[in-house]
Amino acid sequence: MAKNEPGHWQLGSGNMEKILSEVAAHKGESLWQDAWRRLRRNKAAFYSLIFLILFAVTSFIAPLLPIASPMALTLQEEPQPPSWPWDGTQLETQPGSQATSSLGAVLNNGWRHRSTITFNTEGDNLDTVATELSDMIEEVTGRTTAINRVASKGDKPAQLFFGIPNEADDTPRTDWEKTGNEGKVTFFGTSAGGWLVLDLPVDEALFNSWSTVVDKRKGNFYLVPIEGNQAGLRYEFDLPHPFEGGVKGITFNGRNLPADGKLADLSVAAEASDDAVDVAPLTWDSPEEDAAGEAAPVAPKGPIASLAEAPLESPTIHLLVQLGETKNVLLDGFDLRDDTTVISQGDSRDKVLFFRANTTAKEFQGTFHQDLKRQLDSALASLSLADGATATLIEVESENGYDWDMNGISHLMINVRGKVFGLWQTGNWMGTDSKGRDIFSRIIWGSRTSLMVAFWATLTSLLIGVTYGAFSGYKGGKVDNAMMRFVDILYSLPFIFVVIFLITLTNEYKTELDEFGLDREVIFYLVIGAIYWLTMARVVRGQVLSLKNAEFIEAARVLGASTKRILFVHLVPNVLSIVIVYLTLTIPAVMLFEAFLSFLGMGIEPPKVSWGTLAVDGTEAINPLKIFWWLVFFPAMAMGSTLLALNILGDGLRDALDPKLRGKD
Amino acid sequence: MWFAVTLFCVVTISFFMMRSVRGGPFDGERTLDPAIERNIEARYHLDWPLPKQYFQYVGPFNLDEHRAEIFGGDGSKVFGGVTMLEFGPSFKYKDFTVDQIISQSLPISALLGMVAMMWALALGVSAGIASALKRGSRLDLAMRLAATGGIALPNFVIAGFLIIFFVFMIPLLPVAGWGSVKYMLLPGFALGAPYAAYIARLTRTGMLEVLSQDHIRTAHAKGLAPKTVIMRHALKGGLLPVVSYLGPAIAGVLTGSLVIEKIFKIPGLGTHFINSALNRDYTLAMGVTILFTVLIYSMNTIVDLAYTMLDPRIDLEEM
Amino acid sequence: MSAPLLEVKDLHKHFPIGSTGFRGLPKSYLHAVDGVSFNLHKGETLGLVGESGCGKSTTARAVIGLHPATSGSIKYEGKELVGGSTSDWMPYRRKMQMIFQDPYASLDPRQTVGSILAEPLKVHKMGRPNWRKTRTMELLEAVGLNPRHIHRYPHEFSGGQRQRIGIARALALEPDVIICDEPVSALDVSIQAQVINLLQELQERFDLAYLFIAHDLAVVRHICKRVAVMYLGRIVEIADRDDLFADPQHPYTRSLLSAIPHPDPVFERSRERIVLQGDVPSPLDPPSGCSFHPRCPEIDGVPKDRCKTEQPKLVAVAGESRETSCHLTCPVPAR
Amino acid sequence: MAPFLLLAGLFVGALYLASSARLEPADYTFNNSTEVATLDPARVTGVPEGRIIKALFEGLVVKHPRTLKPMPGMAESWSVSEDLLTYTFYIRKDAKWTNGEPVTAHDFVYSWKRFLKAQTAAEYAYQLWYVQGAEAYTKENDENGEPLNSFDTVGIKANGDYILKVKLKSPTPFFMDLMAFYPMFPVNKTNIEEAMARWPDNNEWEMQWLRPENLVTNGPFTVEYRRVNDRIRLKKNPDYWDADNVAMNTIDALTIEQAGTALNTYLTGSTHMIPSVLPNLIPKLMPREDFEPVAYLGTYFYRVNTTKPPFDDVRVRKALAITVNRKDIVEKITKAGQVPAYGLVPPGMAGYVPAEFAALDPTAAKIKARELLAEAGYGSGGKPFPVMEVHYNTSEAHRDIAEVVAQTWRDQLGIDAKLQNQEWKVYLDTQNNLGFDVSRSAWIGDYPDPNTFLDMFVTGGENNKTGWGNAEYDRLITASASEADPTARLAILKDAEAILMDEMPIIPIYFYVTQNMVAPRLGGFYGNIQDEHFPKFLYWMNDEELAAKRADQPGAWEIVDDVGPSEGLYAPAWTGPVPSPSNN
Repeated sequence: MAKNEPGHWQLGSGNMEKILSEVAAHKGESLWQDAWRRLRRNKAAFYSLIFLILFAVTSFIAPLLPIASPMALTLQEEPQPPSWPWDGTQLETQPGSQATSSLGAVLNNGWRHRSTITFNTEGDNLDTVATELSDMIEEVTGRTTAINRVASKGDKPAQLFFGIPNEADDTPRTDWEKTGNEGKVTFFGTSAGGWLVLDLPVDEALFNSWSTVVDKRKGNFYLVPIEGNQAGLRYEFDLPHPFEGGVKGITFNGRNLPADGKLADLSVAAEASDDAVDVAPLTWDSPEEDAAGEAAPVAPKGPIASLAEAPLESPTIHLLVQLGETKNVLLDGFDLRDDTTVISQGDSRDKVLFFRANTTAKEFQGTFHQDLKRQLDSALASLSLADGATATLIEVESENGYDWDMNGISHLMINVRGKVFGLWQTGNWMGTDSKGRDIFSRIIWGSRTSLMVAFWATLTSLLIGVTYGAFSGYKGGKVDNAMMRFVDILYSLPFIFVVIFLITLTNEYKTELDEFGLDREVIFYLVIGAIYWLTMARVVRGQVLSLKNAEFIEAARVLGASTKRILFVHLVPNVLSIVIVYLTLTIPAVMLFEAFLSFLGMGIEPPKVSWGTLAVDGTEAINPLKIFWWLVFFPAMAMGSTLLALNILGDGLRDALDPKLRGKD
Repeated sequence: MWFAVTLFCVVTISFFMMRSVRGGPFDGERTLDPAIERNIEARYHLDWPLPKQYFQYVGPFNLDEHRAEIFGGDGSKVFGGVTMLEFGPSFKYKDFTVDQIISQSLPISALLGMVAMMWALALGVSAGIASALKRGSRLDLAMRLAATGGIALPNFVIAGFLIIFFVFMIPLLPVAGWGSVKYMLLPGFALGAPYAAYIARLTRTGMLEVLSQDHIRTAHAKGLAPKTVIMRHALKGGLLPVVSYLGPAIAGVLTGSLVIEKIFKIPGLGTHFINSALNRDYTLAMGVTILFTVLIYSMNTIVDLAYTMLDPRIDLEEM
Repeated sequence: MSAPLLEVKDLHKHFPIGSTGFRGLPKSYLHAVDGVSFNLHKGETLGLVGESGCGKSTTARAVIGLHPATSGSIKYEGKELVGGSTSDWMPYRRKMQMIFQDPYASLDPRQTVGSILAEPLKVHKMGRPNWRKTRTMELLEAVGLNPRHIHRYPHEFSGGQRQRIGIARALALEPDVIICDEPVSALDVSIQAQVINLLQELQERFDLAYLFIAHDLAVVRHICKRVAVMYLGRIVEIADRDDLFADPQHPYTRSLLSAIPHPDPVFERSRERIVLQGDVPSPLDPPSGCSFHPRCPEIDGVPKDRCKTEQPKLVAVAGESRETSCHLTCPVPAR
Repeated sequence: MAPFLLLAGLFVGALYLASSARLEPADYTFNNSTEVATLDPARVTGVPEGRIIKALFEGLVVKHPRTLKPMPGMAESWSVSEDLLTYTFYIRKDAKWTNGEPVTAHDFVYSWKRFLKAQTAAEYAYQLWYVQGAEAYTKENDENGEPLNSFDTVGIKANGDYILKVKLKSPTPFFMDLMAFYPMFPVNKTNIEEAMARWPDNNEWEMQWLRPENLVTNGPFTVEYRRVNDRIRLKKNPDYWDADNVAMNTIDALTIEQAGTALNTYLTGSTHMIPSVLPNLIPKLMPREDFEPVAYLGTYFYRVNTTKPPFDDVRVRKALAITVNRKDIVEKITKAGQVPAYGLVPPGMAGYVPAEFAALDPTAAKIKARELLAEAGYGSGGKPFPVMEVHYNTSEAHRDIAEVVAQTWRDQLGIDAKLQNQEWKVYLDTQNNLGFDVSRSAWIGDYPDPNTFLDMFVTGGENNKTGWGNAEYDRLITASASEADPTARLAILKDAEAILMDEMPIIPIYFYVTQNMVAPRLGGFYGNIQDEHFPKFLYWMNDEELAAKRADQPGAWEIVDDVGPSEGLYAPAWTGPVPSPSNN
């Protein structure tokens, strides 16, 4: 008898093909189809599944959602309760209001930003075009650039990289200073085209210019009431008045004057301080200065009093100016409308763009690019190039960097968010924590970490735990004993030392691990998984022990089925129900363990957030003096509902996969 | 025999792992003068090469010839080592040996753990059975909701609310501390809650599994009263997963009560598990590790025995 | 007579108790099978009877390789199987198959009938999937089930139907020997007959040899050609069916046979029944000498010294194809 | 069922056992935050240990609870020589150890010898190095750790039984403060030597002599009961020389680490004093009469690793330092009225004018900092500033501040500042090995003198941990030690601090305040700069005194429940004028 020859017994009536096709037609469903059908009929489980899927999607598309920054700090004394009504907020919320931290804050705190201009030019014009473009940018941003020539990189279209500001914030200069990396311009080019990499910071100069402008122009200053009870500083220039609105805050000799203090207070203070400090040697390091004047707005000392008659030759006065209704400085800036003026000081470093902006812009990035493109296009068109050559702009792209290591998809989502929602974002529907961060946003962003932890730990405990436990239980005897003792040993090791040890180890081999694409986070997840597969192994082993002498297993052995086959075809499916239940129990445990590790300082680092850290942050929220219920309630709800859904789904799945219940829904 | 091997492996691995972790027991905010530091290290043998320290720790050897001359005493016996059940002096709590610390805190933890397990078993098993019998009913749903709450809510949250409710709103129970029975109720419950939830889930699952099996059908068919069927036949098989869970759970309750111990200020063992590691109190950490190993091992052995008792299909000889 | 298909000689199976010195128990052995020998020829049915716990099932499991034999020899067509590795056994898996006692436990609840029956074919890499499928249905038909039911799960069948599935699984590999481990004892009487008939029908059709284990003597009498009687891990008597039932030689066999009710009520009432005293001794600590001597009715409570001290050997009775092991009834070994 | 019954049986038995041994509530219960390392005065460092040791032992002097002026303790009186170098203490003759022995000058000689000996491994030994020859006695040892010098070389001499003469290396204005500092408290020689004789094995005597049943003390209290991580029960010592003026009969020191739990126990009246509160609740607590933070001798600052570019550039350090918005931090994070720090030395040191750098408002600071960075070659037109890490140890408060600081640097300076959180011991290791960029630190002064802060940063000092060194600074610190004129000395120290603030190896953030919550009725407990409270002065006010106290406090303060005996527990005699030490 040849080894694998099909049987030669004559069996049956021989018309099996017909029956087979007949059966196939009425075959009904496979186990999985059937399970799916039954799962769908089990309403609770089905809705749980939908909920979980939605949740996972939400967590994935967090960058796309118009929610507040999960990490931008707005310091406040106490956590703020949920804000009602539950409508969204706009970027223009008054500075200092605790209601929101804006998208601008999101961007300021996290996203950085770089744009690329790709253009094509013919002939030996690359130099000209690049210079022109950089001048152009210099003009609109007030930046100086320097171009370094580098050898050609082939015939690709030229690209100009430069940093751009994100959008206007309520303190208009801040964003200008935020972006960009280095004032280094690299240029690769040939006559046929090339790369121009222009990488410039868009910071600092503006502010410096402000001071310089004020200093040099020596305008006239006087205190005026602005908008009712707000005091401000007005000044007159012989230049066109570059902005409207009011003075938000002023710095006088490096001393902060209250920006929103009442005029009355100021004047009272002015009268009261007869012993006004002489302004003569006003320098940065004036020894008389201290923080007191700043800390106590009711009792400002001399400098304010002397402000009104401050001599014009006072050396440094810094103004922080509020740009009225400004929403999007850039947009208007690039429109170069009549009321937007560029003040040039002659020295390119001091080129300043002043805006007057009354429009409410809806977009911030997409439109900016369009406008920039238009601008640059016309700039190029107006160039007179040698030999009738042309320069055409190909594309303006933008690229984001983020302090959290975000991947390309997240960047993309950020961009889309900007296009779709503009500056709109949700209010503090679930309150804020003591540092003004939106709980809602933190829950959503935190779910990313927590779900990752749950995923990895579950995967490890499934793969290792189930296999290990089933094998150990099935083999029995000495093998089982040895394998289980190994589990005991691992289980008994003090996990804190294990964690510290592993973290130390991974820190030492950071670079090597990076090459394998393993960063600390992934290792952290694996460490948790490595701790949690032990229990799974024990449980599975216990079940297998009780199953392995069942006759159907013996039958399989009599048939000559391999150990592997018996394990994975017979044993594992039959312990699946308990495995599923254990998984639904493991996931919350893992999440809390992550919290515990974070609590001990071995977990994720701020500004990253996870549900675990939220739970730990909530610990202090319950106390007899004041219950900050929202710090506990919402994270607990998020976690609870997810886990409830997981449990129901687990039960449903188990039932659905149980053939005994087939057809008995 | 296996036990000795396990213990030996745990002791050895833990010992060397602890020493390889950064930071030492006597590092503090203030850096010590070298002369002082040298003497502290000498006092606890930390100036020795690691293998020598290890052998001294495992004992029973006296590798310390000069100690007596320096520190007084006759030096006839330096701490006997683990084999003599002497775990040495605690590095952090200098007035106590590890043995003393453990013997002070273990009974407290054991008692707390027992209260917690009573809560957990009483609530968990009954809820699980009820839930399995009334499968799909509102009772079932409510039980499962409660169980999910128990699992999802960190126990410090539960503890916090319990305190607010039973201490501040209805002043029934003491807020923290250790003493009479009323001190144990809240921490016991808070500690047991997640376990109760686990047990309820496991019981429910196990019961459902068993209830759908043929021998239960047979038992019903025989005309046995439903109660008898459940208590005699179903419960035995249905509690199997619970039993296998109990081993680690009891060890966990005894040793993992750090948070509850802190919130209710209970001088138990759980705190030492974490704090000894954080303090790099090597001897104490080793002591609790060994204790934990013994606990885990004996619990698992008991579970294995219970398994064979509950499920005759498992042959003892195969284990 | 042709060479036996299956030749079992002096088979021993001991289970260690407290095998690892675990928890301080002294190491001891359970002598489940203690020197069993028999031959099985092609197309023959050998019955193996005895009380529960006498080692019938263990013998069966040792023969099929589920519990590796401690010592002794199992030869299939002259090839030694004891001590063989898994791969050594592999070819003989196709020659020897087994039908299990409990039709509820012997089928994987999470597999359809189709995949249960296809599994042996798959394991032995026989045929292509499509062929396997039709083969599965043919097998179902061969055991008298509706081939349309291949997508059903075991729990959707009755006990008798399940046992038929178990038989079909055993047939799938077209074995020469099938070990039936009390295949009908878990079934209703009416179903038992059907299954027995099916087994006989299949035997004729495929020339199968059965090692048929049962404690029901009526069933054995019906189906077996030869019968072996086991007591406490040993065969005490082995003979052709008719010889055995007509004239049992071993006291234990006699007592067993006397338990069979006779259809004639008159005869039944007058019939002498041998009722054994005491319980079956523990196999952990078997009696010395003849293991049956503490309960033996023949020696009238005054056991002969030989019975107490010397273990009787299985010896052929002169003139018959019978072997028996008793100092009393067979004092002179036939030579 | 059987196992359940068994369990239940065990359970009932255990409950019975547990409910037996119980302690009556103490007269005064406070939270000591953590388990004390040891009761041996020579070997402790921590504040919690100090709270206990101040109850068990008594040094030459104690401090007045309100003014912190030295008051007679074991020394009835004392005198200082003209050159401020020799202190003579006249030990009181009615002081006894609990074993009946009188307290003599020899006890101090014995204790201080033990304290200074390197083998004792007293972490605070350097506090006595102001005494002539003491430093050499500790530091110069043979290979077995035995001191090379005889103790005769050290300026500590007993002149008869009741006169103790201490000769200092140089004038030390804060020497009397040190004499009230708990590591200098005496221990009983018989106590230790008996233990050594009884438990020679295993050096067990090191633990045995401190057991409640063996410990011999000379202070107002003795140990009655002790359980790890639970409590230390102190009992009034009837043999104490001033026992008549000790009010509390029993004191419980608890070890509650969790601030929330401590608050709960306080609010339910089961503790009467807790030394810290939850930051989130401070706005709620500020109006209460029982929460009154006062300035505390401690500074919260960031160390900068001056050995690592770019932080080796003083301009970079300055830029980082001036940008931190301290006002925001103290108002929105710490909230208890902490003082923004622009120098190292906290305010409140008598006669000392701190040298602070100028505080700038955020905008000005930003401009200035950017200029500084640009000068150093970073920022626009220069090198990119490398990614830096703000290093801190695990604690919510530290994390909050680090987040704010890092965000400020990101926003204001465009520096990519990341957080690096480490578990305490790893954190210390990192700090000691200069493995950080910027690292959170704090320093609590041991005595109210700028020196306790400033001598930290001498070149190569153990607690320097910044890699910074400055010859002029070292010279000034050394010079200050030998300067006899207090005013001149403080001026020198101010110059030193000015160098520190010019070079900025550290970034001061804020000065600490105490955060005690104290039962309103508790008397003898005053907020003071060292947060120093000798238990012997504590008592319970009766209703009149409490009413008088409340009448004195601002009306806006919230009155809270006054736990404690309404009839009071002893109005002490010391409330009168402070006895001035005889200063010949």
